[in-house]
Amino acid sequence: MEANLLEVKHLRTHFKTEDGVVPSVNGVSFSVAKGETLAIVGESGCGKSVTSLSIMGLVAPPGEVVGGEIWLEGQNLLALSKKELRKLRGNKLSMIFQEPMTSLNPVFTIGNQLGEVFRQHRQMDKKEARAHSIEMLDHVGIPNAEKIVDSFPHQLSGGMRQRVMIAMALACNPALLIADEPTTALDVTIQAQILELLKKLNKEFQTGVILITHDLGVVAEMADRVVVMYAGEVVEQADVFSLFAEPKHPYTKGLLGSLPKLDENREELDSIPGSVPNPLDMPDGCAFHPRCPAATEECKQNKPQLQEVALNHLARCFYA
Amino acid sequence: MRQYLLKSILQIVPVLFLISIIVFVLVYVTGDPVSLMLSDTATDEDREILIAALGLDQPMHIQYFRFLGNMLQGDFGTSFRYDMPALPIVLERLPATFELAIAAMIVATVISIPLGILSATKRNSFLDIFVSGASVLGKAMPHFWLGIMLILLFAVEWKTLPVSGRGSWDHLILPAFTLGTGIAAEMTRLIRSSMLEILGQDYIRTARSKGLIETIVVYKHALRNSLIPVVTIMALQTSTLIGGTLITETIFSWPGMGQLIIQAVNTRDMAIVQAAVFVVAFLVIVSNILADILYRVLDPRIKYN
Amino acid sequence: MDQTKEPLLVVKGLKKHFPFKKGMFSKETGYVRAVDGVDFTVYRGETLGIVGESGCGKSTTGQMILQLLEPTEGEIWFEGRNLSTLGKAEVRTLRQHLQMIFQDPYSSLNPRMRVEEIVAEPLRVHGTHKGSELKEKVVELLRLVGLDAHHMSRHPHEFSGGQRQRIGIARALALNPSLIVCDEPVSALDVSIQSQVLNLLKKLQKELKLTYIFIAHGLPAVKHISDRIAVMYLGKIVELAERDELFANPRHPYTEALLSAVPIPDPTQRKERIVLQGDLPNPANPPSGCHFHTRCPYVQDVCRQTAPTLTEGTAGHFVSCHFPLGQS
Amino acid sequence: MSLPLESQTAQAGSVGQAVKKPGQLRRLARMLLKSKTGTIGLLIVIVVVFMAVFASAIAPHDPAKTQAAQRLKPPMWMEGGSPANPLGTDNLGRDVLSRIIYGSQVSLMVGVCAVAVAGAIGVVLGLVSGYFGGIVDNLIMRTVDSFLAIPNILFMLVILTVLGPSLTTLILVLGFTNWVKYARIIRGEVLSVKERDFVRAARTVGASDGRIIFTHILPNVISSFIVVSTLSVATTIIAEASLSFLGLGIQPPTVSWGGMLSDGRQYLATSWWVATFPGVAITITVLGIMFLGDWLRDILDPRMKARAK
Amino acid sequence: PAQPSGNKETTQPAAQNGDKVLTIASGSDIVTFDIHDHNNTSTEAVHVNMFDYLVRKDAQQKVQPDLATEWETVNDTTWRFKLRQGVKFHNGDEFTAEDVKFTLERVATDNKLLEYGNYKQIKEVKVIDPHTIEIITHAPEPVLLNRLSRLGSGILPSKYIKEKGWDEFLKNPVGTGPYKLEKWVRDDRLTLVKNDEYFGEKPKWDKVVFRSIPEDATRVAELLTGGVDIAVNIPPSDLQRIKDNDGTDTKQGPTQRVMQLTLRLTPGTVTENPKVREAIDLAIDKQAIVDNILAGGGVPTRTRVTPGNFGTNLDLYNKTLYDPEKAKQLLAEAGYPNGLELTLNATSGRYLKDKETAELIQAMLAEVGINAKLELLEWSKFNEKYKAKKFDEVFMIAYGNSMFDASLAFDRLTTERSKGESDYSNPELDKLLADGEKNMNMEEREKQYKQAQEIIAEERPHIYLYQMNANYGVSDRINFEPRLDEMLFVDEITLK
Ligand SMILES: Nc1ncnc2c1ncn2[C@@H]1O[C@H](COP(=O)(O)OP(=O)(O)OP(=O)(O)O)[C@@H](O)[C@H]1O
Ligand SMILES: Nc1ncnc2c1ncn2[C@@H]1O[C@H](COP(=O)(O)OP(=O)(O)OP(=O)(O)O)[C@@H](O)[C@H]1O
Ligand SMILES: [Mg+2]
Ligand SMILES: [Mg+2]
Repeated sequence: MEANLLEVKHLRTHFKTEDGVVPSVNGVSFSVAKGETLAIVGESGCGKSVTSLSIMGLVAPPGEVVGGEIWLEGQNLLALSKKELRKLRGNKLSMIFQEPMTSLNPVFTIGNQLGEVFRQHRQMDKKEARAHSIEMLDHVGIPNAEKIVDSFPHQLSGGMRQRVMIAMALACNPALLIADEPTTALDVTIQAQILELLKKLNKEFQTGVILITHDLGVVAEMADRVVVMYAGEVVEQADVFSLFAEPKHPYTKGLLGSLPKLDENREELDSIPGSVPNPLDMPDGCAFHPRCPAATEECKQNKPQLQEVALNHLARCFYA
Repeated sequence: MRQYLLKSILQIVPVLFLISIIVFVLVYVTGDPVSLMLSDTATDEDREILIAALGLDQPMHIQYFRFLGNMLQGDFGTSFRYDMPALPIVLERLPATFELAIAAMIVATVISIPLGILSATKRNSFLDIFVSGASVLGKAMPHFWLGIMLILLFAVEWKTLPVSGRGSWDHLILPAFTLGTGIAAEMTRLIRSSMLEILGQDYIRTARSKGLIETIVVYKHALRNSLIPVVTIMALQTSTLIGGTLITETIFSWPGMGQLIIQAVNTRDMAIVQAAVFVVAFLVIVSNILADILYRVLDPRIKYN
Repeated sequence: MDQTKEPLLVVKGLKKHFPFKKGMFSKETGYVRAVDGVDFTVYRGETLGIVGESGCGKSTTGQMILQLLEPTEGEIWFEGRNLSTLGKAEVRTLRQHLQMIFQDPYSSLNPRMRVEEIVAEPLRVHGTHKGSELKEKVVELLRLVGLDAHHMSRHPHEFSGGQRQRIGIARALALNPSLIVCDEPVSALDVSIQSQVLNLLKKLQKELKLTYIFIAHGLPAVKHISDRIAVMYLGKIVELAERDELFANPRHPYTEALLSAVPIPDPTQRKERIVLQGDLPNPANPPSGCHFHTRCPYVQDVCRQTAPTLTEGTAGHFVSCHFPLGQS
Repeated sequence: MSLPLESQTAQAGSVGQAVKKPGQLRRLARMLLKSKTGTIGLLIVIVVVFMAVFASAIAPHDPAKTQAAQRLKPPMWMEGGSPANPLGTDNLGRDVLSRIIYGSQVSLMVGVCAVAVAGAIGVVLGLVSGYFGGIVDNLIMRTVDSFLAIPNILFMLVILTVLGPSLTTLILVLGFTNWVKYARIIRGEVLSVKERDFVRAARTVGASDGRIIFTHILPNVISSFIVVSTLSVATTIIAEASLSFLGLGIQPPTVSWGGMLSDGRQYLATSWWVATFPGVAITITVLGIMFLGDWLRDILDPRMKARAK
Repeated sequence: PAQPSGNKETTQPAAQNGDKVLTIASGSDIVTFDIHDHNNTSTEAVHVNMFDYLVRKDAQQKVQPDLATEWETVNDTTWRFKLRQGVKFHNGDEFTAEDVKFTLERVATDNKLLEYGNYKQIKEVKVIDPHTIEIITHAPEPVLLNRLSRLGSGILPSKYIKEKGWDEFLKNPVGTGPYKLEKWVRDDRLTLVKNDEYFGEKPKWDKVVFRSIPEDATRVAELLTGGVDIAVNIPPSDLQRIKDNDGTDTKQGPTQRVMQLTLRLTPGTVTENPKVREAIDLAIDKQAIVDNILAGGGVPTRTRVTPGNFGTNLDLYNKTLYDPEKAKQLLAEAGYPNGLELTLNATSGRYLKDKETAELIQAMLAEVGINAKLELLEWSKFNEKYKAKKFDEVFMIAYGNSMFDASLAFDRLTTERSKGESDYSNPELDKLLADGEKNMNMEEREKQYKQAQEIIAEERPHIYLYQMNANYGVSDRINFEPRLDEMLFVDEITLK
């Protein structure tokens, strides 16, 4: 296990809302090795972001991590004090967010926001921080970094901002980078740029990456291994090739089938009927059974466990 | 920026024009000042002569254009109470009112920023509830009542501050508090809600994900952003603030415009009322422009749009 | 689409320039050239897909067709009549046959109205149905899009995104339109829901002989539903062709890059992409000559100076490029 | 057709928060009880309204009945007080409690009616201004700017001095000076609602401007109006007090809290109860209305609703 | 009391660097330095320290020489005055007969001046020599000396005004009085310094500050904290508090002001009926008003000519009628057994406790079945209606009498003047007043006025309520006695 950079065990994060407790992340386990890219896919609201925020220690009230362990290089993050955790953030552990448009503070310059990281974690003075910021911007392929460093976020395009976010996340050479839908808000051609960049940096720095997305195309392109989530749980986990070649869980199968593909013409797409269950009102048994074409009585009554169905291929289904 | 300034100055013109109409109508409907200007024993003939002399026998629109024309030359008529041109009398009072209004604004700011931040960051804590309650209280107390209470407590009971009048800085404290409390209450609420909204923004999460200490997150990243809307909304309070001086100045016998206005209205000294309303409106507009400029300084996004 | 091709909508030289003032005193005003001279024809019964990156003018085009925006220039001919020359009343009747499905299923339904009222509104406005007839028609429409009569009394917030989109479709169908403009109808939906809506749209087209203009930036979806596809870049159509033709032989460098940039959901097909450098230029200040020259990997001098025009190369395949690909 | 539509529709109930009609009320009540301040606010408002409506039944004395011999009696718990006048008497020997009870009528009446007048003007102009834009908008907004530049109290001072104070003029003047606030807010909301797709959708189906304004825009902007107007009722009550100070408030024998507070200020140092109790009544009422307003803002704010989902 | 730690210069009245400073707070600022264009007692109360009259009244209201040293009547319409020599204005100009001529003829001829009505009786001022003048009146003027010792008679510097202009005078007024203007900050304070050149006794104070503090509570607070030495117009309810306070006391004194109701006798009004008027009078318990609202600060009266005035009818002073039962009976006799309705107009905030008084009167009237609709108006509105004579049945107002003569008390009751206001007309009264006005036989004149007062008390076009007291709060460090005319001659005020 020492090879594993990050080990998440039975993570449970709940939101106590007015209408009841939302178990957004409900016993999720996975691991990321050094230099590995792990993709987490799943539909909106299945708990991807909450999982990543839990790792970062940034779950805001009314949310709360209520169980599990998160081990990063031998340290249980959940056992750390706030201060210790803060020192890890932006340093060993960093994150980029979905919305490059809103993730940068509009009233400070790029250099200011980027330099902050160096000043906080590397105790640099303003000048050094600036120099390093320019270097970092260069690194993520921002042309004219000397000038950009003094501009404000709104003067940059979405793609540029996402690069700034990446520069910021990689500033302290983190061991683990969490990218929460880093390209969803971007256009296709810009998305391609960013994905290429991430690939390159991943190779260069040997950073462990958790890539969160709902785009299976991006997963196929980028990931080494894949975790599929549904309603706060992991339903399938495998290396990227076996997952696409032989999906075991009906949800994964459904997802793959419902995608229109560029290289084939079908009159009609497969589709998963219904929609994601209300987290406050989870069905008994297998959470997917109301939408599952192959559901049986057993699925309605008992909850399947995540089990190894093939070598290094886990699935949460009685019939996988 | 220069262009912006020119633009805003040009925008004032129609507003001032509309204000001139409002002021004129206000004064016009006030009826004739003649009877107040005449002595008890004046005859009807005296009356007619005076009316003609004042041009009050002409149709309304003629009167308005004459009023407008005079006004453009800075002539708001002659105060019959002081028997002097109205505008200088009003302007003479401006510094006192200015001093009071600025002091009140400082009081409001000094109170509201820390309280607003505290209650937003410690949302739903005891402190938050206390601050909310206090700010409602602050708004619910009419100026005259608060002013008298402050005098009774600080001046009469504890003898720590002077009662009234304008003089050194300590004369300013009680009236500034009286005037500033309501604004402070309003601002506290605003800062709190603005702060709450900002604290939920993505870039705050980004700041935290960089491992910044909470102080920097709150005071650097959140505060500046949350002040942006506050500035504009506060500028709208200028008119409330100046309105508040009417009563505050009367209570503290502060020789400013507020007292002047009240007395002018009471004596139907309409030239003064006209000039004062105009000066006040002008001040409010200017302060709104200043707020806009500040807004631009605080928020770099605006400059380029 | 063979010989029976009958043009339903013809767009000629359509332009929309949004003015903005550069300064109070400089007389000079700038324009966002949101749509900058677009021509195309939509034939009865087909689906024309429009793809392009954010801000390239897709929605603006759609809104002009629906008369929600007034074109700065150009003509829109619908069912053989020039919409801009018609009187108000005529436009009103003609418009019944033009409908729209919106991108955001959350903002396109009035949160204060019941489903019944929403779907009935077009019927009410045009006074086509009354009383119990109206109700029956609403039920029928809801059935058509896969909803149930008992949903009628609910408010939009009680539905999921996919269901809301169905309500929007029902509303669009109420007046028996011949043309429906779908402005990114699935991009706000979850992956597993997208296919439901796409399937529904296809089914309805078949049953009701509808014509669609399908706007999207997700290429796979556009490909799935369209017969022909127009690719827009910065307010202009750069390429327009039959679907399969376009995907097999993209002739504009932008189309080529776009196709290459789309990630394929198959890890075995990872490929070298053509990654375009730089960002989409600002439509308020578009590059001279060919708008694409700043990012084009094959750029030549002439591209910087003269703008190419949309010309038909092979039959039905239009491209706007000085050096179309595959010509050698 | 592989879509099992039926199973899907069956799901709808559990997916969307299936709330049926009576449930909505219950939900509101539950949300109310969850908010402590909201509940307190509502209770206070209910008590005040009750007081106003049943004043003649619950007030122990005639509020205008003077008893020279009983002047300035302290509240009953103080030395010299008597249970006959639980909150003491004023300078003319009138019962403070009864006057406060009757005063609630005027304070509420002024508050509610003035807001109604202001709201009616403001909403109409705001709708017109926001929806039609252009010159009309410009004209209305410049008028709004002009009104905003003149402090309300100044306006009221001049107009009331001229017309002479009466309940009707007071209400009209308060309404006439406050409409701008609504016009601004409603216009802003209209501008944003106007751009929402459902308005576009209404236009594509051929709905007229009138229909769009009244069935699509108005219902969606009315909630901000409700919130702002609630808070305005509170500020109006205070404004009436300030006007009383200037001698322009409600005239006797009608009792108003503002009038009591203003008259009683001369006795603050000697007979504190005369001014303090009406002050407390104003404060509590304002507090209640504001709490209620804040709560309304929370539940009526669509963003809040979205978050609650 | 302890001094507030405030700014020494502005609040502390006590001696600093040995200067003797007196600070007086009143409710309003002076109106103007145009002594002819105001009719404001509290303004005159300040002016008397800067300007001198030809003759002045002492604390006992006896006429004493001032700028005139002697005087005599030449005939019924001519008075001769000998002027004091060697008197200098504050700017150094010498005081001469020209100044008197300029001053008195200005107010006697310019009908735009507010005091014109009180001086138009003067036809001409004749300069006999630089220190002798003759005042010639249109008709016999029995009260000329009273006229000349009151508001509007302060002598102005004619040379200064002619040279520098009236505007300059208004900015830098100059008189002959014991104090000269140092600074006037409007609505804040007016500072006088002593005039070392004063012809009379040396001024007693180095500096006198008149502060204007409109809010009663603030004025009282200033007194209690030692911010001022004298506070004018103390609300009755604060009197006890000031007495109880260490270092302050109160002084009360009668004034020339009488609160009254003016009733309409216009045909068609309910008050046309004398029984109704009498009922109103009998329904009001004036003593109760004085005791309860004014804390005893007043004297019920049935005449406006109170002691200290020429022509007082003491039978009517300090007398009051109160009999609600009889009032009811009178109403019944008048044909209103079930009561009647009328409108009572009154000021709000103009006179001491006017609002409360009106409210109490309303309550008292209600007791006998008169349902009075109370219309309280703020002064400017009241004044507007008053001048337009637009009141309904009854209005409440207080009049002063700066002339100290009965004639002024009747000025609104002649058939001519009461037209539109009370519409009272009594030829007998008209004649009495016309005779009295120019009767130089003082004894006879007094009789005429006494009779007139009885007629009014009987017919009640006016119902007099009470003579008002003036309430002052005074610091214990000084001696102060209120004057009947409410003037504040600061040299009558001394340090203890
Ligand atoms: N602040 C919150 N309060 C209540 N519930 C929340 C909150 N934040 C998240 N949740 C709930 O947690 C669940 C998981 O949310 P999460 O953001 O992780 O989804 P996601 O998989 O990232 O979706 P998306 O693809 O839309 O980003 C959702 O059901 C959501 O309702
Ligand atoms: N009302 C408007 N005023 C000014 N500019 C506008 C307006 N509407 C759109 N634009 C501009 O016109 C251009 C085209 O906008 P449009 O909405 O048509 O793009 P789109 O292709 O639909 O993009 P997206 O994929 O983001 O929906 C953009 O640059 C946009 O900023
Ligand atoms: Mg997410
Ligand atoms: Mg669009």
